[in-house]
Amino acid sequence: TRKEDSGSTAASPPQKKLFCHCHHYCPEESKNNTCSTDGFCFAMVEDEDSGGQTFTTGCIGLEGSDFQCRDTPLSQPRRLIECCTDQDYCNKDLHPTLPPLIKGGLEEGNVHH
Amino acid sequence: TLAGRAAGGRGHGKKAKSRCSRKALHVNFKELGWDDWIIAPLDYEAYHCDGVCDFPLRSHLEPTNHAIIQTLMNSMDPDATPPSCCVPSKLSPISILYIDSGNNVVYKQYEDMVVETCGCR
Amino acid sequence: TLAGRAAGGRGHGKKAKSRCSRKALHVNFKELGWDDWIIAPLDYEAYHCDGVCDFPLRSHLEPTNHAIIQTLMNSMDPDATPPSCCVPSKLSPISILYIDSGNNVVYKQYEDMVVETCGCR
Repeated sequence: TRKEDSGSTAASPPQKKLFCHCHHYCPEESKNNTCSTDGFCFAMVEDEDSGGQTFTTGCIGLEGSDFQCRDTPLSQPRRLIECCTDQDYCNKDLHPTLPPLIKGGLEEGNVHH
Repeated sequence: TLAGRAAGGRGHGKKAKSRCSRKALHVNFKELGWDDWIIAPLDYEAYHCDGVCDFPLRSHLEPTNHAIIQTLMNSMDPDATPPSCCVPSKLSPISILYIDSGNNVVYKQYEDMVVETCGCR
Repeated sequence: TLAGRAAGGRGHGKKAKSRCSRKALHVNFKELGWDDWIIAPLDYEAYHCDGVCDFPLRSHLEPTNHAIIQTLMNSMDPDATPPSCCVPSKLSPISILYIDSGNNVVYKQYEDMVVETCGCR
């Protein structure tokens, strides 16, 4: 799902730099878990091979955000990404969730932040 | 690691996977056997780019639309489509003092010798 | 293949190794699950770049000085330095007719969607 659509007539993201929260993979020169972009902040939850889930946040550029923020529902393993652009660090308020995988009747589902 | 470089999409051991970033690459012209024509410098830090390009491609990797589409195709079927590749996105020159074939001492700027930033393409 | 892509320097079976070149990559927006917002085209040929970048890097691959140095370092010690990577060197746009979040029909040119040429970087 998408908090904000980046299509050319929808509310186009501000030209000024947007600051976002990032963890798990930030640019080398970033400080205090902060990145900046001309596009969107994102938060994503993704199934792990081990059965748990990983939660990541960061910055997506404007170029290609139509595709990345829509993602594909057919990725392996499952994941869910949400993008936002309404204010700096808006991805701190994004909490995408994936229903736990039911494996042989036992629910799996611890999320790694 | 090679696995890290080739893994893309869904590698094992998510933790082990290092993402696309600039890594060290110390070039020693003497070890390359070029100290017979290069006077200075005899070595320099060139860096190189390595690591996986997985979804979503972050803004600092400045991905093209094609790299994004390829990454999405890879995450649907890693065997059918390779991931996009971590390569230099910005390079800078160095100047080298050397002896040319006419035995002249020459000081020349060589473009694109040092990696400044890496990206997924 | 992954091995073909990851092998650098002196792989086995020189014959099996395919060198850096443009390969097919047919993108089907319906398969990506995007036929709910993309009207046309519903598929297109994006191509992709794959294959090894080994010494010497031919002129049509337009290698940078860094790619040449990295290739030489890789041929000296493949485990210490990965080869340069086969990536798009020239791309072209396509135009897409789609419905945006405001339910408007939009016709937009997306840059860098189709690989024209590949190179080693």
